[in-house]
Amino acid sequence: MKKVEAIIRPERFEQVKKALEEAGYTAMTVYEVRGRGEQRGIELQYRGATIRVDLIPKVKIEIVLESDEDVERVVRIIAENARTGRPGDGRIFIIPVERSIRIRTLEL
Amino acid sequence: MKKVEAIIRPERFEQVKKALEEAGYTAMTVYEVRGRGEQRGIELQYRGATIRVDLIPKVKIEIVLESDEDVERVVRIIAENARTGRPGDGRIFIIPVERSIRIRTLEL
Amino acid sequence: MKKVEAIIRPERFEQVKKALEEAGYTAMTVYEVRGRGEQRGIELQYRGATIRVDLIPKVKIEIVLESDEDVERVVRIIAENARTGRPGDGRIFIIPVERSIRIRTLEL
Amino acid sequence: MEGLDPGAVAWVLASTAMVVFMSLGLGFFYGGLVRRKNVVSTIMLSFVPVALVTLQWVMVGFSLSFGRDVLGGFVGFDSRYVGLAGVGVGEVAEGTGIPLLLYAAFQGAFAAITVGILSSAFAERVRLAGFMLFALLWTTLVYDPVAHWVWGGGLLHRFLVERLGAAPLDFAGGTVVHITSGFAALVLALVIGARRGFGEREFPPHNIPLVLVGTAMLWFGWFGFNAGSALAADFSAANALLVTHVAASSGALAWMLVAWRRGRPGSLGFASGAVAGLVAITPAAGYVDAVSAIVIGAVAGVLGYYMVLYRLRRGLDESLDAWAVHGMNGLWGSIATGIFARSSVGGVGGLLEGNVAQFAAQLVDAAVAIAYTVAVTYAIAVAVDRLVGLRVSETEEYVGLDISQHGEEAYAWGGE
Amino acid sequence: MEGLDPGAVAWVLASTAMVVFMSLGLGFFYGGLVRRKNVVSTIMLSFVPVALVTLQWVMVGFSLSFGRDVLGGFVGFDSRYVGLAGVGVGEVAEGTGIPLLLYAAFQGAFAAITVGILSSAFAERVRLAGFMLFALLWTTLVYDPVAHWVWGGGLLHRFLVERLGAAPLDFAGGTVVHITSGFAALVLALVIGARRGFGEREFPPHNIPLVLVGTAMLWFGWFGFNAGSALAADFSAANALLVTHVAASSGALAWMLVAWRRGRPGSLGFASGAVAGLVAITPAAGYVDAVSAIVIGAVAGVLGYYMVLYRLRRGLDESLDAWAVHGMNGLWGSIATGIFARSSVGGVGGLLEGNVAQFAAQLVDAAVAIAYTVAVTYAIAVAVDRLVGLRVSETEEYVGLDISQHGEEAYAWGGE
Amino acid sequence: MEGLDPGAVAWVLASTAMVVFMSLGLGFFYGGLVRRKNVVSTIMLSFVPVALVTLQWVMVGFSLSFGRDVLGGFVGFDSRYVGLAGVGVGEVAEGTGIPLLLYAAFQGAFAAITVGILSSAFAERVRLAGFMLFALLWTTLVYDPVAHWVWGGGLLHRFLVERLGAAPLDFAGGTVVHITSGFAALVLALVIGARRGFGEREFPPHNIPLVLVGTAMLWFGWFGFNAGSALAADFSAANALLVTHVAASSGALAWMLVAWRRGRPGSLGFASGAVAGLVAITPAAGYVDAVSAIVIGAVAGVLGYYMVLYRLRRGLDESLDAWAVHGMNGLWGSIATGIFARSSVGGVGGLLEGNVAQFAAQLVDAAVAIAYTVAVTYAIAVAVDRLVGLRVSETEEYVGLDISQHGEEAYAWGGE
Ligand SMILES: Nc1ncnc2c1ncn2[C@@H]1O[C@H](COP(=O)(O)OP(=O)(O)O)[C@@H](O)[C@H]1O
Ligand SMILES: Nc1ncnc2c1ncn2[C@@H]1O[C@H](COP(=O)(O)OP(=O)(O)O)[C@@H](O)[C@H]1O
Ligand SMILES: Nc1ncnc2c1ncn2[C@@H]1O[C@H](COP(=O)(O)OP(=O)(O)O)[C@@H](O)[C@H]1O
Repeated sequence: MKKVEAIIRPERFEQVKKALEEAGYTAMTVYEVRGRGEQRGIELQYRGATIRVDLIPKVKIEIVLESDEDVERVVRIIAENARTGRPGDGRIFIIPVERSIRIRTLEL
Repeated sequence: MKKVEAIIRPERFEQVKKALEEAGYTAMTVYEVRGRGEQRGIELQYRGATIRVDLIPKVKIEIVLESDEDVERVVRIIAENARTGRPGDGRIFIIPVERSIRIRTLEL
Repeated sequence: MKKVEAIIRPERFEQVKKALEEAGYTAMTVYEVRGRGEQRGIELQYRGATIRVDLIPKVKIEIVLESDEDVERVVRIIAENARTGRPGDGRIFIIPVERSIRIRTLEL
Repeated sequence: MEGLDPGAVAWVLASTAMVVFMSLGLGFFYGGLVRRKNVVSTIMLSFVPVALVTLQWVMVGFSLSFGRDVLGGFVGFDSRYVGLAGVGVGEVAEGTGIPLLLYAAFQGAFAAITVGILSSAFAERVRLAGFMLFALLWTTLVYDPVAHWVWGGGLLHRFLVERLGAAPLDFAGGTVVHITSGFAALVLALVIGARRGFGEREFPPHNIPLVLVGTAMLWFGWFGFNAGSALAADFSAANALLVTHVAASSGALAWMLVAWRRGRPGSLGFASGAVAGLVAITPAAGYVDAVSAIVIGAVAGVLGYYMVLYRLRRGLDESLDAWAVHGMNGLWGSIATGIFARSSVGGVGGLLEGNVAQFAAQLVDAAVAIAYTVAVTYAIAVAVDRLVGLRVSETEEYVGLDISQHGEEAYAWGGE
Repeated sequence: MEGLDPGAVAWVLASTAMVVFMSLGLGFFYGGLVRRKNVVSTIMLSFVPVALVTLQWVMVGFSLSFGRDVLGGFVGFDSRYVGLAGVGVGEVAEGTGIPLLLYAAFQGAFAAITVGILSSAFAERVRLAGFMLFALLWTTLVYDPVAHWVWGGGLLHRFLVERLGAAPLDFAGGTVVHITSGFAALVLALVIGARRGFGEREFPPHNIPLVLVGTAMLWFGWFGFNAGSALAADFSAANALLVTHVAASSGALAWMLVAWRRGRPGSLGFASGAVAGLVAITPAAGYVDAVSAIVIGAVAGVLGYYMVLYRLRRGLDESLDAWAVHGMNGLWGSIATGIFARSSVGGVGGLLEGNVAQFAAQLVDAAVAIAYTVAVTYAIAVAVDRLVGLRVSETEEYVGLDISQHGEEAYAWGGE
Repeated sequence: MEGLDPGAVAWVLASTAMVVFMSLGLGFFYGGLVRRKNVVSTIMLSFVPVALVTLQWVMVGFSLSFGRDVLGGFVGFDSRYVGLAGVGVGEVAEGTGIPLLLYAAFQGAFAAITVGILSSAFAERVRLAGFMLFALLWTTLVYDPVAHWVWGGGLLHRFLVERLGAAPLDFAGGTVVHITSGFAALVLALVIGARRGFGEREFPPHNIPLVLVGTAMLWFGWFGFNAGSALAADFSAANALLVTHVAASSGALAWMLVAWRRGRPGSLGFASGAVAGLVAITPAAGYVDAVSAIVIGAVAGVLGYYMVLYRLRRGLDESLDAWAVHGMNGLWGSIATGIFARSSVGGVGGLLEGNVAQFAAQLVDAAVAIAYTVAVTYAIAVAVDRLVGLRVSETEEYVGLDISQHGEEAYAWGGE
């Protein structure tokens, strides 16, 4: 079992969610985060000077999946729909999950 | 070492916290998330039509524990206290942790 | 590949971020959390009685790193800059990451 | 302009605007107190009545309240008042120096806020459609008749004058506004039932600064509410403004201090105490002096505090405490007027000046208003519940009324 | 004090304060509707004009608007009005009982809010410097001339009186304020272009309670706006206040109900409908009665709703709907005045009393104002865009205007 | 009603309400500037004085300020004023057309806001109990005497008239309100000490829209503050309203522009500049014309900006800049009144008209007020600190004052 953690642009979240849903992946946990990548945020030119804005708002999506194929597919869907080609598109991390318990049924 | 990640109903959080505390598990990190499960959220009937409300607010609890017995016990406490038996009760995921450092003492 | 998850005092976040940046670690994802440790929060004396304030606001930093040396260095930098020596300084957890995908380039 | 007192007009114009402002402000006071998922809905429970009751008032309410006695003085009626169509622009309200149209507008603002206040009992669980129907029926069948009795010279007024030789004193609506809305809220809480989870877990207020913004608007607007009720820019208005501010101040401090004895003094206690003081001074504002206002406000603050505790102990989910704060302090204010009224202030003395009749008139007036309100509110609530339903479904309540009733989310998630 | 009517002065003093308050309040109405990263900027688009236009007004605007005809009545001019330096403190405004300085202050508040309204089209993408230059030019070249024509007895006024035998009626600025700002916004939306992402994704309002706080301030202030325009505390002011409240109420309910038919009734629809009703009654407030106000407001609410749908269908990013709500309802209000005016209210009858000339005057007045506004706004916008740039860079827009234009973050992150 | 001027009464009624409203509004201005964990506390530091000082004022403050000279004119006293118990409802305030009770209420609102302003220095670290005791002592020992000297015809007034032949001019409280509170804040910042972490890290404002809501309330209320101080609806009130708005506008723009030169122009600079302009025009509002107001406001904005920079460079944690904005601009306003006063406006000329005595009177008046304030504030602060403690414990400060002093959390966490 794996957890897919994707950090994406907020303005792409709806598109990503929809694409996942269409592919049958509805379950997810999401929250607002802030981040910067290796570009150290975004540069603004302000009257000659350069101002760096870091910690840009992002949305983080977490999806726990059973099979590796699902992981592969989910990664692809997220990446394709979150990508703009410009810095700040985000990252996806795959993290091992040992167990998953459904609280409602206490089933594993 | 394991990290227990539990996504529960906000209205059950206080009860879960109290139960954990009574069992001696005080340490935790929590934050507000939103999520949906396989039910794709909640359905409202609105004048004939069905409206789907997804991304329901949830609370996520993270507890890092040394021993597997502790994990077992914490999972049980959370599940028992978070359960209502209706969809949306949430999930618990167990994630491996390689190391834990206490910042105050730099002790592992 | 590892994910460093550090839960620190909000008032130390800027200092930690700066120290990381100076050491060349710019990429990170951060969010606001609340937490308590084994001390079960902070005690206030109020006219004789003791009031316990738990779930103190914290900031959580997540940094995914390739090499173990980087992990070592990042942990040290965070710990040194987040430490006050008083309860509530926080924790750092190291979590295995199986893969990382850069959405912009789809590169691993 | 014959008969017009421009100073009076200026003040009542401003006062009307202020009362409308506080009616909307009530929405923030209430809205900050509820859970995040119900804030838009709760604000709307104050906003919608402003619009709805204003139209009802123009079409029928003013006529029912201030028309000539019909049905033996049970309500009033005046065909000229229907749609205000027969009222000349140049007509002066009898016994005042202001236009009749302004008088109608000012009084209409009172009718609107009364419905807003009672929405306390509906918070976080009422169906919008049910609420709107209820609001229309209630303002017509409860507010208008009671306004007619107390201010329109109707049934109760005449009865008290005949039997006790004393007309009930209600300067700005202690009985008409606060007793009716507060006791209606009590009944409604019983009819609609508690919010799911009430008593099992806490419902902490989601946004205290918003509550305090509402408090500021209420405090400000109340000067128009009370001092505007002098219907003139005169000595009486000045006294009303002063005692209003004093009672709010002492109410706020009293509640804060009494709460302090049991724990820490919250801002919500301060705010509730201010409102309690404002409510209690409302019927008295034209009749008592500043020192009495300190006492009236202080009692109101303490009373409000204990009434909230009491209703919590009784497990009653009258959610935003319209009963404890408005109902009980409307009652206290009415009684206090009967006690502290001074002939040197408003021409009538109270119990302290030996005027037992006045005291009795206040009691009877309040008692009748309570009894009538309780009975008719109950009937309307049950009828509306049968007819269109007062309460949302369990799922709708769970999801929150902002989404289920309004299709809106108060604070955007995941926004840019 | 010769010629002074203290009641009138009291009311216009209060009204001026109220109009300034609502001008600032507009910032919250608009600010809550945008994305979190642009809220400070959006509020500032209402706040900055209050300061900027006030200074322009004192230095030249009042003279251009209310000076004696120059350029054949295209604008006015009076050297005494420059800096108000030649106006004696003890001077009374002609035909009123209030000081000329107060008249200037009251009118200046109208000029300021007009610029705030049109900022709707600039939201979330305008450069602050470009906006400020635009604001100065626009208020000078559009607002001031139109104000002169309609209120200052200028060109258009004389033309209509001569040709149609009817002076255009605009009690409180349906044409001068709402048509100009609304249609300017339409033009500006085309010149500045849509926000990036508009049409591809939703931009949900980030803070609805803030919108509703702004709504409360607008509703309150509008009493000063409309009833203050009587420039006296008299029968006309009373009528204006009443019909203003009634039209706001029926506008709010109408929009809510028409939206309800298609889905759930949002608070934003209620708020927009209230504003629509307030806009539509603005030119009519001194001329129509309460029942007409219900109709005018209801039509305004429905009209506003469909105009918003229309501009969305047209893919036009006139972001906060100044055109749909202010422009189109300014137009409707102007026409409605020509229809519903009653001689028994304001001395002039409309179409319903057979006065075709008045109806025609209203149409021509509005049409000319629209044509002039569209043309000159376009010219100014293009010029400013060339000169200093109206729009921020793509990166600045992405990061948000709060950071890029103001260096501020509205809601602190990670704070203690 | 003998001697009553209804227009004056209407305006001062409205003004009193407006000043109370702005006193509460100050809480939001300050509250938005602090960290999330202290917002309730900071708002309460403005709200609590409204209640507390109102009661003090009714019981003793009005008597001390406006009673007949005792102790050689150091303070006043009038037994009739204690509890206002001896003041007849029908009594007119000497030299005005308004009831004495209204005069007392209006003046009391000034006393209350003054304490709110100085709470700037206490923000995020004061013990509620200590603050309340301090507030009571300070208003009695500093505000009341200074008010008596400047407005009550007391010591300083007589001294200046005798020695310089010129009475100090302070139309609405530049000295009495702003100099006293601003310089008190300076002293208090030194006594209570900086917030933990000050100078080491930033404390960004947690909610800028809330600050701007407070700004709107202040701007609005200030019209009552300044123009209400005419105590009539007359030419002087009109002039005061106009110059107040103009100075606020030019102050806002000046601060914004001067800040722009060094970086991006923040909304907080705009808001602070507006307040700076409002403060500076306060003593001058009845004496200067519009063009002078532009200058006075502009200087105020620039001065405020540099004073904030200066106190930051000095490492002084006068947290919300009451000193820089109110203290220094109260001083500048007092001086400016001595420079720009025009006989054609308020009957007295300033330096520009060659009246050196008036200029000197302004300087001496301000200097004495500063010296007295500094000395007595220091003594009270130290005494209160010893007696009950002014500052919370380190842990309480860490957790935040909302929880530690009020047991409340401003924005609920984890809510539904
Ligand atoms: N090494 C990392 N660890 C944690 N989060 C990261 C890391 N790299 C990127 N992120 C997250 O992804 C977001 C986008 O990263 P960024 O580097 O800007 O994208 P890109 O790689 O396409 O330029 C960042 O804002 C941050 O939240
Ligand atoms: N596969 C998953 N990955 C991530 N989060 C999940 C997953 N499944 C459920 N969740 C989280 O758990 C919450 C409750 O899940 P839900 O499926 O509604 O509960 P139940 O399984 O009892 O119906 C969701 O809102 C979501 O936040
Ligand atoms: N076992 C744990 N699991 C999850 N989070 C933890 C755990 N222990 C500590 N934390 C987080 O770290 C924060 C600081 O911990 P605390 O125990 O107060 O620090 P210290 O160990 O220095 O006393 C807590 O508020 C909580 O968010």
